[in-house]
Amino acid sequence: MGVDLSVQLGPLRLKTPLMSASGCFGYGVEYAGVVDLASLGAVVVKGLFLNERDGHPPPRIVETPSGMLNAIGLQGIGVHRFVREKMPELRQLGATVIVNVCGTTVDEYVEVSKVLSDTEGVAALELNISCPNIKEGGISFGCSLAGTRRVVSAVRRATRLPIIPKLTPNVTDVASFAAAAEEAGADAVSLVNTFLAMAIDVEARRPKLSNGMGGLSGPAIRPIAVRMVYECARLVKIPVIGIGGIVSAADVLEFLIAGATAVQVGTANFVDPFIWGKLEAGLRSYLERHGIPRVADLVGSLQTGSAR
Amino acid sequence: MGVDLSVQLGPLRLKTPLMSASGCFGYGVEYAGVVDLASLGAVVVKGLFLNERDGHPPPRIVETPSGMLNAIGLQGIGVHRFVREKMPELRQLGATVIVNVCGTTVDEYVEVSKVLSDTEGVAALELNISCPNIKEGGISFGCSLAGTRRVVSAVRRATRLPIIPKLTPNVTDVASFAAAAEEAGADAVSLVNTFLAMAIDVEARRPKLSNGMGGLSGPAIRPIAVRMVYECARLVKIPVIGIGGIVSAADVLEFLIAGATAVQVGTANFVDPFIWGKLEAGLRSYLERHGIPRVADLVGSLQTGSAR
Amino acid sequence: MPVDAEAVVVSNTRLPGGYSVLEFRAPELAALAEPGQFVMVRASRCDAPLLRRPYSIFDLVRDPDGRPAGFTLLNKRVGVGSGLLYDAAPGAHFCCLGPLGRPFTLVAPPVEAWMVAGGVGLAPFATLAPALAARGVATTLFYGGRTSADIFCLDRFERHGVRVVTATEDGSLGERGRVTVPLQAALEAVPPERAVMVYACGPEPMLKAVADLATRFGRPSEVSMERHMGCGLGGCYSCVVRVKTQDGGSRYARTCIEGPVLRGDEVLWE
Amino acid sequence: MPVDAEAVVVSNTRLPGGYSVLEFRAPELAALAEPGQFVMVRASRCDAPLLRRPYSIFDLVRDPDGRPAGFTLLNKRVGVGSGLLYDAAPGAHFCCLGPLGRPFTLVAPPVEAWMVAGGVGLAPFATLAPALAARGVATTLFYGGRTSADIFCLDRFERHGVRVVTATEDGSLGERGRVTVPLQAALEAVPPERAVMVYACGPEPMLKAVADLATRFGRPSEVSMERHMGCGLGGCYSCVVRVKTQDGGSRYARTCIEGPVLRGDEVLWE
Ligand SMILES: Cc1cc2nc3c(=O)[nH]c(=O)nc-3n(C[C@H](O)[C@H](O)[C@H](O)COP(=O)(O)OP(=O)(O)OC[C@H]3O[C@@H](n4cnc5c(N)ncnc54)[C@H](O)[C@@H]3O)c2cc1C
Ligand SMILES: Cc1cc2nc3c(=O)[nH]c(=O)nc-3n(C[C@H](O)[C@H](O)[C@H](O)COP(=O)(O)OP(=O)(O)OC[C@H]3O[C@@H](n4cnc5c(N)ncnc54)[C@H](O)[C@@H]3O)c2cc1C
Ligand SMILES: Cc1cc2nc3c(=O)[nH]c(=O)nc-3n(C[C@H](O)[C@H](O)[C@H](O)COP(=O)(O)O)c2cc1C
Ligand SMILES: Cc1cc2nc3c(=O)[nH]c(=O)nc-3n(C[C@H](O)[C@H](O)[C@H](O)COP(=O)(O)O)c2cc1C
Ligand code: FES
Ligand code: FES
Repeated sequence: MGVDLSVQLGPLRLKTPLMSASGCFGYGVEYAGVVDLASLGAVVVKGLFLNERDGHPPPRIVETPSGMLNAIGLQGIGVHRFVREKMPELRQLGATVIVNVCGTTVDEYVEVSKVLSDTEGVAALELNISCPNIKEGGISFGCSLAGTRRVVSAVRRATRLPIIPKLTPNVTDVASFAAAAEEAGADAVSLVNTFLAMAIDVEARRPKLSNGMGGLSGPAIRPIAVRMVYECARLVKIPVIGIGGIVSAADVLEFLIAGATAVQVGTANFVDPFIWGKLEAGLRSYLERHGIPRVADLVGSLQTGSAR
Repeated sequence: MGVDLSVQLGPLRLKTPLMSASGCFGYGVEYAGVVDLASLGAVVVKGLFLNERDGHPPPRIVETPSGMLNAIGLQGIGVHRFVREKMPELRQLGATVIVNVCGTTVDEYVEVSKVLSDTEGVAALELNISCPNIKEGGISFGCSLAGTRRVVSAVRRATRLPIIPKLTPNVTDVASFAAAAEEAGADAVSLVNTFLAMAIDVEARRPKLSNGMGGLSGPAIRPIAVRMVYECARLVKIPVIGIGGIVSAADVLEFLIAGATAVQVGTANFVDPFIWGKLEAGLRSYLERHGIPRVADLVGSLQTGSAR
Repeated sequence: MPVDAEAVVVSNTRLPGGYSVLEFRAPELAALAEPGQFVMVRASRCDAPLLRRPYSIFDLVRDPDGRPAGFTLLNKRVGVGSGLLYDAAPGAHFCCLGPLGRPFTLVAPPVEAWMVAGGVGLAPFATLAPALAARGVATTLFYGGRTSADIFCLDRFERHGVRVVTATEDGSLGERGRVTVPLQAALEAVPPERAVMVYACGPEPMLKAVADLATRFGRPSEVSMERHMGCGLGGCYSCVVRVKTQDGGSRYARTCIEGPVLRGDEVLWE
Repeated sequence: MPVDAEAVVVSNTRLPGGYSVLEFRAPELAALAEPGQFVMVRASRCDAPLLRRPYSIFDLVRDPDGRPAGFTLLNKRVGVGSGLLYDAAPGAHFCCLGPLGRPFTLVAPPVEAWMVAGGVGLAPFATLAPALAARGVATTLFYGGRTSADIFCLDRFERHGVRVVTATEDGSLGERGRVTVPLQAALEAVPPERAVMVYACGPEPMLKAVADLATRFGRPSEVSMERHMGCGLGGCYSCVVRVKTQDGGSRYARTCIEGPVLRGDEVLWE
């Protein structure tokens, strides 16, 4: 039985629901040697500001139980160098490119989005209003409904590309943020970004990360992320992209069944850069085994007889 | 070198900073055979309402990466049976007893607290305004500053016992809740309770827990809990009790250094009910190795030169 | 009082169908165990899985002088934890907390003992059978599985003079059908004046069917319940089963301390 | 292009001081490796630790026909991941992603090669030495450790005609003091017209000292940097080190793809 893995993400049709998570796949080109970028639903590249950014001093990561903290601090080459130096190769490799857009001001989000709107081969913009690792911008927009609305509607006016605000889990009621994003004109939402967290070197009595705090990702957070995706998917009509701790096809399925139309894989790509083929094969065999012709049929199929 | 493990928790002096976490140690008496209850800083017993409660149907727990979800639903014998059936044994065993107080209304918190205030041998009340597993009460108070203030000040007026509101991590700014509790008359705060989360059986396309959602605990959440304890300890003057994913003496130290005056151990007690002696020995040897005479000297000793 | 034994794998004998029998050296634990009790097991070298897994004590092993030396587990590979056990090499260490739980009530002659097992539900009977044999109780094992691959270790029982009746759903061994078929026939055949105690362990639908049959024929029964267990000591309230209360109501009982062995007529089957 | 080899432990030889040498069978990976490259290692059977750990390829192992058969790692036990390696039994499986990273630049005669190693920093030189020997390059190994227990495997180097100079901080073997003491003496002694390339691997303060010495004496150097690595492929930006840029500024470079081998005068030491 041939099964159909394609999904419709607002105006965007994806070959598969499997996307790389921003910051966990470089600018995509780094992985051209291990995975056929064109085979992914989309390649979401590292967060980009208008200008180059240095990021935080090392150590930038530390492992925690079934997870890791990162405080990269959004080191990056800036949108202009990205367009010049990376996009040609990404286009040539046939990747569906989604760019993770960062800003310290609403204007910067708009500016970066405009540059990308004029760039051939950019399929959509993911608005990073949820990075816990930088002081200015980011999280400060993502933790307030007004800030979320402000960024999303400003970018909405500036581009025709599909826009996907990426939500932070560090809030009381994430679904209300999904709803605010929807109202402000988002085509989809993605969640979750990392959880603000901390690890301490008890011998030195200092934080293990140079930045003090960092963002928790990996399997540890998956059960919380699944819950949040479920809550958002029930509340909004736009598609939801599920992110958080996916390491196997079963985990992908968990998010889809909870209501995600597509997923992103971050930390697991570090552990196994060859994961993509395994996830796709796992999805196919599940669909075949259950006699489900299209992966899209699974989306939100959770039975909640006794669930609340 | 003899080191001093005692800590001062508001008006309460504890032999050690090590306490059992509510719901993870039954009513204490279940563990009398494996651990000398009098050797713990305190025994925090299972959450109690005024009346008996059935709890949720099984399955009530499911394992997740480095953690577990629970949706016990606060099955319990009610405060009156507790006082009659369990307190005599706890007194006789010399345990310092802290009772986790639950309610579906402010009046119920007050009522339960009054019963316990009249009971010999109850050392303090922990106010559970953070259980994610019941619809009424609990979390609905713990997720609103007004609700938190209301419960805490009502109980404050009803008892002379030290009161310790237990905070939920499912909020945007947990430190503001610690501050609200402090203002309303709390003697200390404890955090974190579990993270609302979900796990799905993808074969059956149903939640793995009968209740649908549950609370995530265990090592997986520790980095988030440490961050939250750090934030609270910096903001409030009352002592903070650190909870979340402790499985080793190093983990205890992490919380103390972040600012916790004492800690609670939950999930790890399931994995190793003999953990208590190991944690105490680990603390002692750390203090000796570092030439620190009193564990209290460690509290909040984090160096944050480069931290934010 | 349970102990937490650092038990060493002495041998791991693979059986067909994903089953294996693991022998552990753990004298202090073995010395305390009673038929029907269980241990909570965890691989000492891996941080995952986090929680321990409950396993019935299968055989008790004695050293040449007859002193308790260890025990075996009958393991069926179904997931991560049971997979680690299935793959364990001799010399591997597992932390075993136990013995835990309420054991079977041992009857005495002239009462006969009928043990009803489904699949890995055989496990607790390997210690119950010799304990009953030592008291001179006449015992029968009704043992069911899907196919003949689910049926094994019969020799252990025959050795103790246990009469064995097998049933497989595909008829590949013994009677065709569920194990309740020969059980019901036996219940019908046995005269009322012969006292019989029915013990059961296996999948929950089987336990319910056995308990109902026993009740229908006026025979007492004890069933060993399986629940997801967090702690095994009564601390977490995860392992509950609904039981009847004297006032005609019901409540959730913790199977780790009030069970795993419960009276069949006490359980409120769902 | 790296491969992810399911590498099987052939042997695990314990050395004093928590060190061990593990031999892996992994022909496809061994066939690709160059001196100075590394692999990202993960135990296949355990879910913890989550992330892979970076290890320099130590020896390359060939089968009797001279075809690449596998490689060894020189492991120092410092935590969870290195502990799993230290304890690994023959037959155990590890996933090894590699070969990764920028290798050492191979010089050719008449340039001499001086390798400076501290502790486990010896690892990459076990492949560099024979590669240089094959080209006829005269090589010297300056090898330092805290005590004589940190110094081993000298025979591997002597076998390839490498001149070995050792130094220990406690004087228990070779010169007393840091390895930079004999290195500096040699730099002072060697006439300017003899071209020397300095390679270094070891703790960061040592690397800085070696790079500074080399620069001071007008010699080129290459250093192999150690950073916490998340991915090894340039995806996570965790492994950065500050390097100088042509415009006189600096930037963070990823040591997993721009390194681990960097020019000593290019690194902006902290
Ligand atoms: C008192 C008691 C005695 C038992 N004795 C034996 C025995 O002698 N031999 C034996 O093979 N098994 C026995 N079991 C069942 C055994 O505990 C489970 O098979 C085991 O926990 C599965 O662990 P896992 O990590 O392999 O499975 P997981 O990967 O955790 O899950 C795989 C499947 O097993 C189910 N499962 C997980 N935990 C339990 C549990 N505690 N009880 C029932 N199902 C579970 C899951 O729902 C899932 O469907 C016993 C259970 C109890 C409660
Ligand atoms: C390119 C490269 C090559 C290396 N080659 C070797 C080698 O040949 N032999 C060898 O023994 N070691 C080598 N290392 C170091 C090795 O990777 C670490 O010792 C190992 O990752 C520690 O893992 P762990 O789980 O045992 O330690 P953990 O339990 O994670 O931590 C223990 C200690 O090790 C430190 N540490 C953890 N990860 C790293 C890391 N990636 N780099 C440096 N320190 C770390 C921690 O900060 C902590 O102090 C190399 C590192 C790099 C980057
Ligand atoms: C090293 C690292 C860097 C990240 N950088 C970004 C980023 O630039 N922009 C962003 O939106 N999210 C970033 N994230 C968050 C991930 O995209 C993802 O939301 C998160 O890691 C959870 O998914 P996971 O558990 O699969 O890793 C980063 C995560 C990691 C681990
Ligand atoms: C099975 C279970 C039951 C719990 N019941 C309660 C409870 O009754 N009251 C309460 O305040 N917290 C309860 N908790 C939360 C714990 O007290 C603790 O806050 C949480 O588990 C985090 O700590 P840990 O990671 O050490 O387990 C429960 C947790 C578990 C796992
Ligand atoms: S397993 Fe914890 S109460 Fe029974
Ligand atoms: S280790 Fe990930 S970029 Fe270098």
